[in-house]
Amino acid sequence: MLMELAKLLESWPALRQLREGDPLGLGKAVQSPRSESLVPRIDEAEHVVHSVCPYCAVGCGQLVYVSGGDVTHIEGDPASPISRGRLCPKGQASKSFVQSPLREYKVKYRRPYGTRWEELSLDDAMEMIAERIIRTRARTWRKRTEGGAPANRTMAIGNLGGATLDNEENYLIKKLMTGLGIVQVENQARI
Amino acid sequence: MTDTTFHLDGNPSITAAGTEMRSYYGRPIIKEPTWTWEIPTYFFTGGLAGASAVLSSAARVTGNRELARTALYVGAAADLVSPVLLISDLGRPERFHHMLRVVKVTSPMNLGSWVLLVSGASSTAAAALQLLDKWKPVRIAASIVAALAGPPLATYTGVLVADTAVPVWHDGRHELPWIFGASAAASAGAAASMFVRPENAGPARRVAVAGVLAEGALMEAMERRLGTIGEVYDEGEAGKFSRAAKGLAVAGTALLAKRGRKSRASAVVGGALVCAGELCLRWAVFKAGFQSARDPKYVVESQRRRVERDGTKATTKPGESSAPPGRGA
Amino acid sequence: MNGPLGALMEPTGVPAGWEAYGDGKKERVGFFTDTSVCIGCKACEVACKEWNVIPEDGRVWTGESYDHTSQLDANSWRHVAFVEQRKPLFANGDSAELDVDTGGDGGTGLRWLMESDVCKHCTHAACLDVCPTGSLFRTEFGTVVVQQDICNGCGYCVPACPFGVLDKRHLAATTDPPPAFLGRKEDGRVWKCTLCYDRLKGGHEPACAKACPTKSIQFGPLEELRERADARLAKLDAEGWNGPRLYGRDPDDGVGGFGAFFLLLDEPEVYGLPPDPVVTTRDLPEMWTNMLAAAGALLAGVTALTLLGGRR
Amino acid sequence: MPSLGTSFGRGGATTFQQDLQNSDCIVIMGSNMAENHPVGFQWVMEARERGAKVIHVDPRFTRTSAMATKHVGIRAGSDIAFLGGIANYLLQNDLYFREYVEKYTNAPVIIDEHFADTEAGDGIFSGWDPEAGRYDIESWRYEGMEVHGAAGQRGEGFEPSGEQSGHGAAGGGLQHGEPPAEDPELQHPRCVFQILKRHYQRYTPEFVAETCGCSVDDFVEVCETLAANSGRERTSAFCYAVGWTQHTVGVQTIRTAAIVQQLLGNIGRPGGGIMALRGHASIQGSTDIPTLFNILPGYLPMPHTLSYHKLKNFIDSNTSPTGWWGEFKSYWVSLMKAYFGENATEENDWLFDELPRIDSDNSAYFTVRQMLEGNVKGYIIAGENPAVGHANGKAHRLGLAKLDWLVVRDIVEIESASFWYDSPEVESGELKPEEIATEIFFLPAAAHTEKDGSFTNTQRLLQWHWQAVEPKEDCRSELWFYFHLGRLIKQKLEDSEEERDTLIKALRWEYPTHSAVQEPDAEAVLQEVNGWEIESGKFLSGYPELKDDGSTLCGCWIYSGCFADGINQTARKKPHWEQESYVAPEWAWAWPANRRIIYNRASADPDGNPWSERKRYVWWDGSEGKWTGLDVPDFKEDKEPHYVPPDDAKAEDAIAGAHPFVMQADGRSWLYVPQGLEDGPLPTHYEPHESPFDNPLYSQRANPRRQQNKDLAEDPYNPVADEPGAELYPYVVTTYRLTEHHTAGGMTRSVPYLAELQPAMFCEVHPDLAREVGLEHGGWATIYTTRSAIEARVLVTERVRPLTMKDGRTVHQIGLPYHWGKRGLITGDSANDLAHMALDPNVHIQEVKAFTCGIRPGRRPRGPELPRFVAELRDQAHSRREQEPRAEPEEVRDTTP
Repeated sequence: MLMELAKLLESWPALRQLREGDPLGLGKAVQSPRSESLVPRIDEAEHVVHSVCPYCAVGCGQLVYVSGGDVTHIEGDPASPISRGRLCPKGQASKSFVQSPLREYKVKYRRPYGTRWEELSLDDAMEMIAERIIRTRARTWRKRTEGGAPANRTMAIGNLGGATLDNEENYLIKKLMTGLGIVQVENQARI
Repeated sequence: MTDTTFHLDGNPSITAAGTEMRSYYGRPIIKEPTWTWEIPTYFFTGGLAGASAVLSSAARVTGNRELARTALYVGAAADLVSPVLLISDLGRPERFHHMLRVVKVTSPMNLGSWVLLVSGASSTAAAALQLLDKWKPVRIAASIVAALAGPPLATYTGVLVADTAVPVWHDGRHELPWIFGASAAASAGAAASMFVRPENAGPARRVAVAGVLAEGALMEAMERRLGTIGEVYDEGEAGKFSRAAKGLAVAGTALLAKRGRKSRASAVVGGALVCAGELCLRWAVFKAGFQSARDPKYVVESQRRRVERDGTKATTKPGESSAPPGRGA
Repeated sequence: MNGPLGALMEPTGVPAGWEAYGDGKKERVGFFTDTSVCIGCKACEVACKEWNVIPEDGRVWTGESYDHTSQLDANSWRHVAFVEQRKPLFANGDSAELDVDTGGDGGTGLRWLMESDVCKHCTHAACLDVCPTGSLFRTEFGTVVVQQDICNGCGYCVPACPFGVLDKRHLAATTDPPPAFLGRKEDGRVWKCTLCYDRLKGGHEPACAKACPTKSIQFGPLEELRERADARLAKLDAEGWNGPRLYGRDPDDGVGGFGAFFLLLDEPEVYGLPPDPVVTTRDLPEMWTNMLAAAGALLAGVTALTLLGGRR
Repeated sequence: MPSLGTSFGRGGATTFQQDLQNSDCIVIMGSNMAENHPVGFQWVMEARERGAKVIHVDPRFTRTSAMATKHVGIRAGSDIAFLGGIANYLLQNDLYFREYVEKYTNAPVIIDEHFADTEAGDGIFSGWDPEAGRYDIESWRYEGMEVHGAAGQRGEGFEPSGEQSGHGAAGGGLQHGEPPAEDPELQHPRCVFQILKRHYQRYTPEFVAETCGCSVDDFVEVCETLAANSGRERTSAFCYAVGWTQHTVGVQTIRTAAIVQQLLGNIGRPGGGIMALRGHASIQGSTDIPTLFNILPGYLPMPHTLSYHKLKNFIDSNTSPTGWWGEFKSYWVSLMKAYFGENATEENDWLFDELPRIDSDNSAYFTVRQMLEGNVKGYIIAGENPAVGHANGKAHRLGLAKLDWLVVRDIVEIESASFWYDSPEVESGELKPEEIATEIFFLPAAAHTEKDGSFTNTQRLLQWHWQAVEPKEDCRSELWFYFHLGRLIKQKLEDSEEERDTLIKALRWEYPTHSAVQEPDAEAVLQEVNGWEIESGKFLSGYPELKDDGSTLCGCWIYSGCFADGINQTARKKPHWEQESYVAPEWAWAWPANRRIIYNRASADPDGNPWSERKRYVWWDGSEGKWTGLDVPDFKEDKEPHYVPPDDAKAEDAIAGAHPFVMQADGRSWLYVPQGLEDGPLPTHYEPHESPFDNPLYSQRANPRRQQNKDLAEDPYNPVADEPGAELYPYVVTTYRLTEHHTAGGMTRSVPYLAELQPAMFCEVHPDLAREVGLEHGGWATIYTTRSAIEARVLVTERVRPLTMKDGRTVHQIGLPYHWGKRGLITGDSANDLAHMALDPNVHIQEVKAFTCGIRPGRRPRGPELPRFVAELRDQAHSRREQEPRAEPEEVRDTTP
């Protein structure tokens, strides 16, 4: 009891001011135990992943810090010869982007003439989309053009997007669409 | 939300405005204090407590027990209210005791907290013992401590506001402790006058009248010395409080001086008017600080004048020598 | 009062409280913000917010050029100022002069000043001096930090700062909320740049300096930064830039030199900075003396008025 | 871009960002680099600190201008006049790099006698067919040569499309390695050099000043600065972005810069080059491995409905006898093996007959027209927001409302998913949710931190990003979506006997998956992209190893080598400080063959020595008998500088040792482009589709070949120039991005820290204009075109200046950022709603950098008042125009030789 009191007294900054050579109480004497033992959260991350900024095409390197299955911080990767660890406001906001308050986590479905979004399971959505593609494609398939030239396509389906996607994703898109005879494949590269 | 869009003030474009700019889009350079109504009220109660303790002890010496007791109670009451006000103003009231983590001579608020602790503890102890009529030696010792702590309590608040970057406060640093001391005296005297029978209230009335006169003269002197910096005392809310303070104090003083000796009612009304006036004075000083902080011209103009007079080391232009690196780094 | 205490409080150019760290003392570090290379991208603002998990600061379109953050406050610890001017970037009108001459009319040069403002981490910091709780303290790196576990929101540092840096957070608390019995949701504490104290402890540079794409914000040992800044000023002068100057580099200024200082291209007030900031506690010994005199006068006056003269 | 592709051989930036630090002068034009590529801009600042001149030519004074040593304000859409003026200045004053021009460009080549320049055709080149609205390019050819890929197939109606020779490489195949007719002295009146000189002779400094609105002095200063900083000892670079591309003359604008850089000898050299600054993380990648209608991976052309009906024709027509395009068949067959595996055989022509065919334009804007006409039933949008990001947003939203079904995949619910209940058209009553039949699936996407994969950045660098965390709930990568979609479809069609299902059934579609959600292995896909030897399974180390017999498989030939030695080369993260030079070749992997500056053979003189010590980069090491230097030589390693190809040489072997542009059939860069472009072999100044001015050079006002939607009600145009009604839309408007936001805003309006930095839509106007129409700073303005009207806060600034043009006429320009829409933490009107859908003919890009508008103070009308307001003005303008209709030369003039 007495010991504890003594300890408490010992940790009293007003006394530490005198004992620790900080008579004005501006520095070390008033430092709290929490301040003394601060550790930056990037040093506590479970793992760090090398990544690349998802915004413009400069291609800045990013380090993604992860703890407990969540991204805890994203900052520039100093090793990158392009960006040398630097990031612009967008790149720097990447964590806030991937954790945006507006981010959607669930499939939303709007039926024809519907006036509101409905819930739908991802599996059902995939089934339905596959069905829609097959059906539309079957109905609108053109073996030949009106002029009789080979066509092997449907002009009733389009796919838009790619400039923000990975090369591997784009590869599968073009490959699948070509296989399906869907030729209206476009992305922001033109826009 | 109010319209926060910058208007061009007669300039044709934001570019022209930027070219002419003498402060950043007219935005304040320093921040207004975050303090709310509790703080000027505390300035008043703290002053009241401090000066009352002195009045009480002095009265005790002269054997004026009624005045001594009343001033003791008034002071103790004010001492009890003061920390409540201060704690209530804190952003984190539950951490009020952090004020006593340190003893910082560089922090008027810290030292003030210690003074308030001493003053409050001694005056309330004295008052309690008085009520209970016990432990006389202890009571006397407590009264003496309270009387010694009282004047610093009443005046440190002047340093508290003066030790900020607010031009009207900092530049008023010579007068503010004096003004607050005088105001404290006036309020202590006036409060005592209200509760003490006229026949025993002579010293209280004298203190009140003298306090008001001294404070009036000091305010005048300060405003005159401050020049343009001091013009906030004539403007806006500070101006209103300033005028109210003068009017109330003068009216109350006149009443106290002329009729306080005879009429209890006049003493009560006069005392109340003076107290109200002193409260307004604290509000005037308080609000003047906000106004002075809000308009960047006060910061810029006062500093520019200083720069023109003394030069500045804040900026180093090409070719100008500045101290070589090596110090403080 | 001007005696030992006054000496204790005398501005020395060396941060008070810092020496006490003894062996734990680190090289004093700071920022040199060079506005001549600032592209106004605001990465520093965002980097700071991301690292320090600072709340949003309001979505207000101000009309003040491209600046919608407006000022340093509890929720913006870096602030990029934007000032458009009809002034050429280069003063001597040589071929390097920037002008947007439209018809051979001699042209009015335009320039667009951008400056990332931040806490100055003063050598003699008023906020630190006046803080009654010791929440504000001088770290082992010579920087000035608010300890959020200590701050009780007294707000004294807010008007004490000659730069208007410190500010109380009136938004709901995101960490260490106030106890329920108080019925307050507001954070109520004061916040400002910590120069990424936790990152420094881990050996990392502050988030804003790390992000800065053009190294307008440079982090490093203060002494080294001052040397770099001197060289930079000389270079810009030689290149004929219009109005370059260092701000806060000199340890003899009113706050003993900034720990975070600047290269500006116009007067400080144009950027919203005070032209000649001083640490007001510089006058404190004098103020204490003055106050003691006033207190003495109060004691004497009240006593005298009570003793001399009748009861009535 | 076909501009770079046709000029140099590959459609990528010729250099890399870090190399900008070596420049002695950097011209940033058509780009606001400091704002939109801030981190890349550090290299410009490095150069500035080393004493380089930084010149910014732009209609607005931006954050880039603020950092430049010189800013020149020009009228939006007058870039070719400015750049052509530079070319003329260099030519007239002998300031070009003579030896480089003579040896490395096609300046000496003599052009067919039937070629007629715009100077002869009043703004139209020879070969114009007003009926078809396009050029027959036969007369543009080199003398005595057949233009490859055009002649012969014309009977089948083939259109020589710039797109197909496209971003990556001009197929360009001329018939021989060396042009048959050339004049090394550059004196022949029909040699490219003389044609070029004549073409630009009227682009005098005075003409430039009157057309662009800058001063003569400023213009001359730019020319002189460029000339002084180019040559053997010094190099200058150009940086551009969509400020050049988003015009009806976008490709030709870049082409003009390519001409200037060739004249100055700045291509393939350190500190030189043309830096194309792309705007999206993998926009280069999405053309290299395209999600575009007209090309397959590696810029291989999609088969066309009107040509090459048989594989042999197709291969022959696309194989260049010389240069690397000589191996076309290897690339093609390897791709087909990657797509169809053992189902593609020599016997079945690698399934060529089953492949889908395209028409000349199946681009996004074409698709929108088809939607509006009810021909498109289903649409999948992945990571794009046409409702805000595409020109004429209203047409897009109306189009989406006509679909049967729509799939939108994004991180947040973007306007393209929500148009049916919160678009401006719902507000105005033009759309009613209960009347829209579209079935909509919104699928949440995974972010970059939630998946493995590679982005190809603006300098052709493939950089791998590793997955950090698992995507939550229904969030999935596109890899997952398309893989499982394909798997499901294939499953359902497994037993189909339909002929149409042959190809999808033949598709190789097996990728290993991992994790609970069965995410496909992205590295497995990258391995397929890289390719391997089918027999041994050995990964290829580069495209030279590809075979045309079906023994190799490769998903994208130009990316071959990215998984060399079975190692993911794109994932290399060796810190730059551990690498020997600033080139840092061990960081990630660049196509082609990990080269960072392409055509770097040109950094040495014809003899193989560096042009100067200061500009050493790649040179011939005679003692070792090979090319060496800081980078991977863009040349056959052991081909000596004086190599002369034998007559029977083919493909790469047919390129001479002194010819650095190895993708071009003649090994030279092209000042003059005989084929590959839709709208002319030389860039010519045309006015934007919508402009307040006539063309000061020709009665042909705008690009005759631009794509228009003349009959589309949803895409009306403002009257222009001196047409009656044009006075209702008298101002030039230009749209752009801000640092704080990204494109259509889906990735930034949803981020609190970014939303607060630029919280509202605004317009930038000059005080003179503000006074003229009564706009108040901080107040509101309504900006309108014949398409729509939007409102914006007013920022009155002198950074957007009125320009004085010919005859002292003043033109006001209005700046509009385009990031806002109906959704997000911050909302606002979309600038793109104002824009039209007239396009560049080569790449089908919209012209949002220069069109016309009107502006008035106050907020826009609400509800049904809005379309009424727009329509009233439009009807007024159009009826005025009707009274004095003008016939455009492009509609009547026939210049076929």
